[in-house]
Amino acid sequence: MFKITTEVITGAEVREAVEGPDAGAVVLFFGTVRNNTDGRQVKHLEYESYPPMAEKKMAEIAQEVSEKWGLDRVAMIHRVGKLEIGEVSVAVAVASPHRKDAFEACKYAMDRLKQIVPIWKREVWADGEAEWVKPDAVFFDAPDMRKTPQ
Amino acid sequence: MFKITTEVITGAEVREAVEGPDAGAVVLFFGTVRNNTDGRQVKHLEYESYPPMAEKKMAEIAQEVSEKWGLDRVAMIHRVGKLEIGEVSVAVAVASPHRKDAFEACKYAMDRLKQIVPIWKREVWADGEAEWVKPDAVFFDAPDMRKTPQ
Amino acid sequence: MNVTVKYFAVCHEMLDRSEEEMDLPDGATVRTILQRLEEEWPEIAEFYEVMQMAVNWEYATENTELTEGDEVALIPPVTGGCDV
Amino acid sequence: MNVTVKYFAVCHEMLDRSEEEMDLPDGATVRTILQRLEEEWPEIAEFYEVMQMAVNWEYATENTELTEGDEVALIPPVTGGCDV
Repeated sequence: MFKITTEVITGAEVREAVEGPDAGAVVLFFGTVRNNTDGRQVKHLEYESYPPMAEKKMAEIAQEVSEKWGLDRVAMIHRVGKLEIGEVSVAVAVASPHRKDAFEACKYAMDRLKQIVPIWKREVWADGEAEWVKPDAVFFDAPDMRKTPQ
Repeated sequence: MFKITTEVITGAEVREAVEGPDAGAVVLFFGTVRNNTDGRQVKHLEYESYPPMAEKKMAEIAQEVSEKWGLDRVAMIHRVGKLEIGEVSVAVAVASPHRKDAFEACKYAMDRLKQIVPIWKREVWADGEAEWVKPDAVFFDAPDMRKTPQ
Repeated sequence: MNVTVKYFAVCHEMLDRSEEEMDLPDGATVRTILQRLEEEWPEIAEFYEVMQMAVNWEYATENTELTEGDEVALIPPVTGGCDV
Repeated sequence: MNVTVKYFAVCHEMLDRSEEEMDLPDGATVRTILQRLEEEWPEIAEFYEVMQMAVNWEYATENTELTEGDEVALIPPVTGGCDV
């Protein structure tokens, strides 16, 4: 299950999508809206996405997980629109016969989501200003579009 | 929240115990009952525990997490009694300002739970036989009681 | 030929529209679209180092050739997930 | 002095009881309890390498001294969590 949604994320969607009687370990990751960024007070967030491409890229990440760990139980959901403090923006679930793999694969899927899935965040500050977030230079590894595509 | 329970584990208990407006990342681990162990068909499981000591040891693991990662949002719950295939036996939740720490600390807490928390599993096989599970020699690191205590 | 071009986030904001149809000459590439946009918004060139392009939901290069009905998108640096 | 001794899992099964009160002489240690149990269940010695003891919810050694009202427990190898 790979989905962009405007609804509240409960976690049940992704968990139910990966659970099964042969998977002894399930790892879930939730990203939530924090009340501050680098100390500056956040009022709320707005997420925009390019849904068909985002869902396609999520499925590609699941394919990568399948190749690396042999796991085919991966689910990802990302919410878009206006999100309040404390609300869940993203949930990733991975089920595995082995817990070590479940932890590693879930972390990997989340890392890749931030790299290649077309979703953008706009921070609306408590003082009323707003801006589209630029990724941290350190973590930003998208290639120059004039070179080889990812 | 550190708890031994006979009730169904939903995950909400541990998640609510760790969530907060300043924690952007929450990692949950669920251990579920598999339908087989090394290929042998499992009918159901029975877990027994020593509740006061188990809850004390869970709290000690949280203290270790606090010392290692500076995180004080850790929750653990373990179910005892008869558990059917697919049911959750254990849930661990960790919230953190950083997702890498949340993944590492959650995995660590689960590893330690298996090492030092007094809970025992009895497997009831599809053929009617039952036995108390012995830990895998590789993972078993409890000290000889005649030497230094853990 | 006609293609659809989509603008997201900061691109959407700067161009003040989220998508448009473009009538392009045969043999047009992603570069052709960028050249058109440079006329309206010269500063777009400053984004090239971090921006990506997609054609039919797949990352592309400026040399990717276009065909009738393609969906092209300007992809500013993605910042999904959580910020931690 | 009186102490409570608790038996879990395989120990509970082998001794056919989950706990009992024991009246011990002054200066008794965890070892004193094990010696009593060896009279009833000599094979318990085979478990010593993997078994642990707890006194008042804390892992202990065979030399740990006991006092009135202590809660002692035989802890077979723990196997909580999931098996993966």
